Amino acid sequence: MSGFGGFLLRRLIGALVTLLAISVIVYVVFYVTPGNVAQITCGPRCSPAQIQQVAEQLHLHDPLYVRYWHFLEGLVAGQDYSTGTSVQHCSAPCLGLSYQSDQQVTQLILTKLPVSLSLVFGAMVIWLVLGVGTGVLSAWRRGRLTERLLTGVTLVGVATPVFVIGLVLMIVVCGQLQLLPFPQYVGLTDDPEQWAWNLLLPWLSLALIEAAAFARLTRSSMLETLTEDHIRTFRAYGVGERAVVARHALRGALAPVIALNANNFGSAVGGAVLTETLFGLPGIGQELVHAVNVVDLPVVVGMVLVIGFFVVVANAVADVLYAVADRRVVLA
Amino acid sequence: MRQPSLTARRVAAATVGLVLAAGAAACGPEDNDAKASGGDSTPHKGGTLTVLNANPTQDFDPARLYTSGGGNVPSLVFRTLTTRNRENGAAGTEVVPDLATDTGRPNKDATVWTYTLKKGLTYEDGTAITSADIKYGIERSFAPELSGGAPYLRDWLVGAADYQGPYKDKKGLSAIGTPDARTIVFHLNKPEGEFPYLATQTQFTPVPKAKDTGTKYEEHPVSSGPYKVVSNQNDGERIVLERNTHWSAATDAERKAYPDRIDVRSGLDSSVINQRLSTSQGADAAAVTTDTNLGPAELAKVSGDKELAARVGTGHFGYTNYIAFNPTVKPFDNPKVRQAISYAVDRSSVVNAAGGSALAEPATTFLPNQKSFGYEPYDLFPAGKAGNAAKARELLAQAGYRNGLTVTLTHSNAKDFETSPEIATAIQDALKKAGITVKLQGLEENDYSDKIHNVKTEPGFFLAHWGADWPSGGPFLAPIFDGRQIVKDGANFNTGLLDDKSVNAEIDAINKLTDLDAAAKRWGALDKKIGEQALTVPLFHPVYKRLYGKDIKNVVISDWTGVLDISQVAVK
Amino acid sequence: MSEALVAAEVAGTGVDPVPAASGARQFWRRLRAQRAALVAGALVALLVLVALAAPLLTALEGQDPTTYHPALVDSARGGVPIGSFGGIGGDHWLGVEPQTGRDLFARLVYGARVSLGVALAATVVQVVIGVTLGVAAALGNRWVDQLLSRFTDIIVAMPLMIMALALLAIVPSSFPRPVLVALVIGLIGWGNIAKIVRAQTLTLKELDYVAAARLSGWGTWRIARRELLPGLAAPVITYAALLAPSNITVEAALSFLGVGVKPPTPSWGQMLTAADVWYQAAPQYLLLPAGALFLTVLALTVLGDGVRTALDPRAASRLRIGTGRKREARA
Amino acid sequence: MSLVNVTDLTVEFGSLRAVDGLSFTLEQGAALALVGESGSGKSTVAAALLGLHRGTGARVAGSVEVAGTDVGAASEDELRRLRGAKAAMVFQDPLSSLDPYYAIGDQIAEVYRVHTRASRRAARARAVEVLDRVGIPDAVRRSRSRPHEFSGGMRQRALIAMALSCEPDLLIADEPTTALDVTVQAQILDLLHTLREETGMGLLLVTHDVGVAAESVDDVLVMRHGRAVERGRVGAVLAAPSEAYTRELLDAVPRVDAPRARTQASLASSGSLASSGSGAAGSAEVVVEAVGLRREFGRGKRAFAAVDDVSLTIRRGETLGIVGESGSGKTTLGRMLVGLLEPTAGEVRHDGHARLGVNPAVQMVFQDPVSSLNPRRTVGESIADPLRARGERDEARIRGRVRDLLERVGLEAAHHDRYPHEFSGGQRQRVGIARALAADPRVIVCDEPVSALDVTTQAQVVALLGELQRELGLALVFVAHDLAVVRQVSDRVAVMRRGRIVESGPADEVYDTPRDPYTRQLLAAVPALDPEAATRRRTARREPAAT
Repeated sequence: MSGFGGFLLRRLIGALVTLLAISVIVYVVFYVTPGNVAQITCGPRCSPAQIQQVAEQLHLHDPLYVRYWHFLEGLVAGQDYSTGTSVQHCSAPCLGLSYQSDQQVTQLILTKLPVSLSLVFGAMVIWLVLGVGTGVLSAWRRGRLTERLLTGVTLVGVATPVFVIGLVLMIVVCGQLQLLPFPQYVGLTDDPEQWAWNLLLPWLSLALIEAAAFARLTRSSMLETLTEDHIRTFRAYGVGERAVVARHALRGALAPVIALNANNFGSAVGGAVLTETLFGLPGIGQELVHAVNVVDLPVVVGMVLVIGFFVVVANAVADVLYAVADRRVVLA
Repeated sequence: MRQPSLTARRVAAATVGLVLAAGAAACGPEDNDAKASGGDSTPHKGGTLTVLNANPTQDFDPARLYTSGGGNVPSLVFRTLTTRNRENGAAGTEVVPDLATDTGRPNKDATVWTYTLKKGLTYEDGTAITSADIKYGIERSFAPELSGGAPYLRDWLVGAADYQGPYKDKKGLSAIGTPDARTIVFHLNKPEGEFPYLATQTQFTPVPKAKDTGTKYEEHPVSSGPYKVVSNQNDGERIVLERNTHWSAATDAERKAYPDRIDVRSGLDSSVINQRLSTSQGADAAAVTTDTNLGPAELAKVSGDKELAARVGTGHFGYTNYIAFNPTVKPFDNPKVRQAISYAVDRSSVVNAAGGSALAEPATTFLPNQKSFGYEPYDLFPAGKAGNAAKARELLAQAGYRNGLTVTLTHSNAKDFETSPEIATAIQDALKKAGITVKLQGLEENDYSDKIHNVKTEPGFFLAHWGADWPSGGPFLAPIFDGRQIVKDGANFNTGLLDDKSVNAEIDAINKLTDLDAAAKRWGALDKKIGEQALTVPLFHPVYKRLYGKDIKNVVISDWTGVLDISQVAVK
Repeated sequence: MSEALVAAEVAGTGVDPVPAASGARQFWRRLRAQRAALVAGALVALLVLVALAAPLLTALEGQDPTTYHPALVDSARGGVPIGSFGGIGGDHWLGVEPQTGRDLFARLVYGARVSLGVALAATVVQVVIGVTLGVAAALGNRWVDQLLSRFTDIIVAMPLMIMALALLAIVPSSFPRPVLVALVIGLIGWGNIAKIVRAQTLTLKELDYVAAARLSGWGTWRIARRELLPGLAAPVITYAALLAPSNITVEAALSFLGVGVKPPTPSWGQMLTAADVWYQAAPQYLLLPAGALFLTVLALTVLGDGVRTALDPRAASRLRIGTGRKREARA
Repeated sequence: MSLVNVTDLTVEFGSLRAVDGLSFTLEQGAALALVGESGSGKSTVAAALLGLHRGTGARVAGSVEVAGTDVGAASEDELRRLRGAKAAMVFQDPLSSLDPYYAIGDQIAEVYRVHTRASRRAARARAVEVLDRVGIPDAVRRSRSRPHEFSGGMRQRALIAMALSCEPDLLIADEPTTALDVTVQAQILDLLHTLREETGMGLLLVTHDVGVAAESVDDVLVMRHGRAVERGRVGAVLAAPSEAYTRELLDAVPRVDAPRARTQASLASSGSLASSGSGAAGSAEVVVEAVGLRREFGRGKRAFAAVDDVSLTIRRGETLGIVGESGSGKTTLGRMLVGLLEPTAGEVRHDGHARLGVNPAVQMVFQDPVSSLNPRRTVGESIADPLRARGERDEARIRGRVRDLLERVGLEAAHHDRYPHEFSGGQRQRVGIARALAADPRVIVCDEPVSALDVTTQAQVVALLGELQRELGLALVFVAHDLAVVRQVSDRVAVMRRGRIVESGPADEVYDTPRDPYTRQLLAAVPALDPEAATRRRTARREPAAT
């Protein structure tokens, strides 16, 4: 148990270091990005004096390290800010206030995160079912027509840009056939049925492409597992082919799939930007791109950290799952 | 093989010149299909109107909104001293009273403006609206925390230049007097005959001091209009408005307020918006958009479909897309070079790049082609449809560039049609025929905006555009050509760096006029006069083509905003 | 035709008849045994050829990718090409672009140059950085390894499109854009290859022949170069073969975001972005770049699979029951 | 009716004919060993008995009948009924032969249920029963463990338990002890013997080790190139082989009970023979010395010492054998001696000077002939490495020297430009030796240099090492798990266990009069070539095993 605890601790420290490093990089990169933040925040027709005031308001004149230090302070101790008429407290971990909307970044994240998570979780279920199913089937039916067909379909999936699939799906399914509503986000807690109904299409577009990758991975992993010795053992003991595949080959073949999935989940939280934009889902990715465009540094840092957090956590989970799935990894 | 995170392609980033908050802006339908829609065209009260928009109305705070005529959605919540006339076409460019009893009473030289509030005006909570609230609303727009509005108040009000708003400066703005609860007096530092136009902007809405929550006010601003804010999620991404029961139609001649509820959904992809409107299913049948044009591709489809074509609202907003020269950069210091380029431009290519003749009208004048601006047609350097390459070569030869010329055209990479790469390449292609080799310099939106509005970094040859803060020549010409508005250490819009005494004097003279028709004529003449200097090459005026749902009735599109007015729309 | 092309390509790679190249020869033999990979390889070769010969091909057509033809589009209808199938004809083999009337064939073949060039160059950058850092991490001491591995983790954890947006915005626009795009894709996409290389190097490092080389008295650098790098070739080539098509999509995505190569230089991603709204009014405008992109990614992927199979003998013997022969040899 | 009846069996993989017209029978309850070197086709035969070649692309001709089932003609269902129920197979590598994800008991139960339709609970009970039967202590609890939680010997027992679960008529054991240490091997062979006595099932044992065959079966069938060479009672064949190949094979097998052949006596001769640190100082100088070597792996709680306080000396011209089972730390020790690993404590002295890192004068020959040569470089280049590293630039001289070395180790100069995969295992090992020699070493540490080779090749390589040692005055450190080989080559022997040297001394002394109980146990476990002796020793082993 202490081994596992130690592993978690090391992972945790590593994750923190990674996230801090990411925040530094983002700070530096956006510090040198062109774009007059005060001007953008103030509006196009602000006078130089107004811009000065806004810049002071946002501490834009402070040197980079001072601003970063404030960021860290806010993260640890929270920070107070003025709305003009009153003083509010942004409690730790405070990621600061958006330059553009004056909202607390943490709150902004909390409102956007459910959307992205809904999108990615749902899509994940679909891509796992579709991808693993297709992969297993094509590995099992190796060399037959089924396999060729499935291979072809997955290749098409791999080779099609998501922005084409998404748009065409929406136009055909919602526009011409009118089978589904044009997606708009409804909270899961508000109306679960509408939630699922509205997200179905985004899920599909995101999942189809991922599913293709998973199908390919599952197939090759499956083929590799089928050559392993213990598969031979069970064949030599009269266990039927179906049971061999379902019980013994699949279990082994899924280890890399699990790892990839955990990794994918993390990056998909930030990577579903296009799907979010295309379907007008107000998630993390869409907000992030907007923030980048208006050089809204606190929002960019906050969102990137959240995405980084998911990637790091997902990677750790992948490692744990991998170890749990395959005990040999830890001991051997 | 994961798709890399993609993004907001159609992120219309902060547009320079004028952010049309929630699609504000002016104009009027030429072909009035408005009345043609629906069998029973009589509008009735009730129902929910859905607004499908690409860009959220961020900062839904009257101090921070930058609108023309008070905006579309904001104008449902915020009543102002004056407002735009809710009529189709040119009639819609007039300014009419709103909270005030008239459009303002100037003193003799138009430096003092007095307004009287109507009787019986209340907020959504039933409390009375006072002139002090209007003063406070204006004052708070000076707070750096609440930046974003138009610059006129700061420029025009006496002693306002250094005012920092009521949070830091408790003394208030002395330029605004409130002798009694219904009277408000504005003292200007120079004559401004167009002050009534300015009073249409949301900064002129009353804000009760007791309810002011500073930067948080936008989450629930106090309504003076027919609707109140029920929810405002994620900084304007979804705004739900419901009827304000304390609003009285008796005090408001402009807003019809037919629907019971208005649901504004933003952050949608523009092609999705148009697809939804054309499908017009379910709630989308009672939907409109205030910020998304039909794209050229969609137009091609719509033009072949009678049912759809009947549901397109066409409007004009005072807007000009043009090429700007910086005459301090060689070779653009030479008027012959600027003229040569004016001759060489192929406006039909440019118009096509902007979406074709249905979405853009070729422009040879800087002022928009509307009467209220004082439009006077002229074409000083006639390029014909496809550009006059021969004339251009001739001028170049005179300027000493017998063997052609290589120049750099700066443009934005943003994916909107106005300054987009497509227009730049169209110009590049046209100038090639005249022996001018154009190198393109595409900049990211923010970078572009910074560079062209900074006198130190301003390129010599770039794409620009300008829109009207209100439908008049004043806000159209003054910021661009008034020599005293050259800003050395901030955002400068006089990109031609024109500082011509006679131009400055004429601008001052026109500003004194309170007869807006007379003023318009002189703006038109001034435009032509400035045009002779060839500091800009007008390219086109955009045309708004917007779909609306099947159930939409009472479509009114003024030349002020160019889009259908939500306050007039009915869904039953 | 396609087989001949592949054969030509193979011959050009310098297959040596002496046993010195028997590894390579075996590779080609295995590769040639796969018909799909051959066809894909031929297709890739064809695409490269088309990209290289773009000026020639367009000259043959008599068009260029930048000239506007306002007369060929219907301005009143948003600029749809006049004529059937988007204005296909003798002058314009694949029709013209809506709104501008530019020649689509010319834009497509010139677009191939950018799309392929950027993707391949980016792959090279990724491989160079990934291999360098991966090997360095594996061979360095604990601290070097920690540092580089952590750095790799950071790169992997960053939302890369966002960083790409920022990076592309920072660099002055005078920098040649296609080179920049390739560099940026390369600079942000090497994380996984570094991880793979590190893991592989750690394995290789433990092999006896590396120990033997150390015993011979060679230094680390020489061992890395002579003993380790060749051993990394197989996984690196395999991964690179998968990276290349994904880089093509990344380039398309960047163009989609408006930060790819700048107009009037055509690229498929850029065409696709402009075209997606035209799918109904001018379908060929969308189908051409989409089809080209699709075919290229497909061909590269299939070729990548083929290369992997050819490099990994296990792939060839998959599903064969172990007869114990291998084990006997070990026993 | 015979239990197994194979007639004219031919198995081909592509162009390779693995089994060529083989015929044999096995009676009920009898035990037959298929003995042969690698490539003889013996394992292919075993797989063919269960029809495992079906669907793999192998071409099988001839008839195979097992327990009344015609394997060639049987339907899939019939085959499944044969597999596991009537004829069960035990594989070489017990770790990879069990599913790592499931508990051992569940795996056995699964097989049992396939053939008996028993309830889940009954199947689990059966699993515990057979695990108990094969000597797994605390079988109920251990049945819930997964394979990696078992030791190698326990896993093989578990695999045998799986085979027993359906009470088959025939047990096919394919190299069942090859991956195991010698003491464990003895236990497994004893177990097989006992089970056969108790159940009366037939046994087909596939092995490369004549000794294992002698311990376990009644009849032996010697195979070579897919054909039968000789068949007969195991005692008869071993004592008086009638075929030349069998003789050759038997001659090549090193004997643990025979004293070292004096023909291989080293330069150091008698002087150092007696030297073991006991005081009888040898005449030759010490070339490598280890003082208090310790090496730990892992950190924190997982740390363990692979080598713990080992001191030894190696003198010019002598051969030091280091023998031990897997995990005894012998390879770690070898690597520290050449400087590939740094000791955690203690030091290695080359010629009396403490040294960190490698030293070309101390070379190594590796175990795995596959991984010890870079597959992407010609053997000539590999051999030339030490020359070039030394700064030799003259290509002609390098080539000449490499040619000499190739010829010296029994290869041809023409092999210079060939790649490792073109050589056999024995040849590759010769190349490895040539590369070591190229550095003009004074000491060569051989880490299991022959354990991956067939016995006949083994003998040749061992002979080559002996020759070279005599000729060049090399000191050799011979690290191996095979007691017999070590005895054959060594002047002195050190026995390692758990990182320590438990006993050391002149080879004959250690082998003939072992002082340490562990050494005695090791020696007792080595299979004898004489079946009668094997029986005697088995009886002897049972007593300590019972404790």
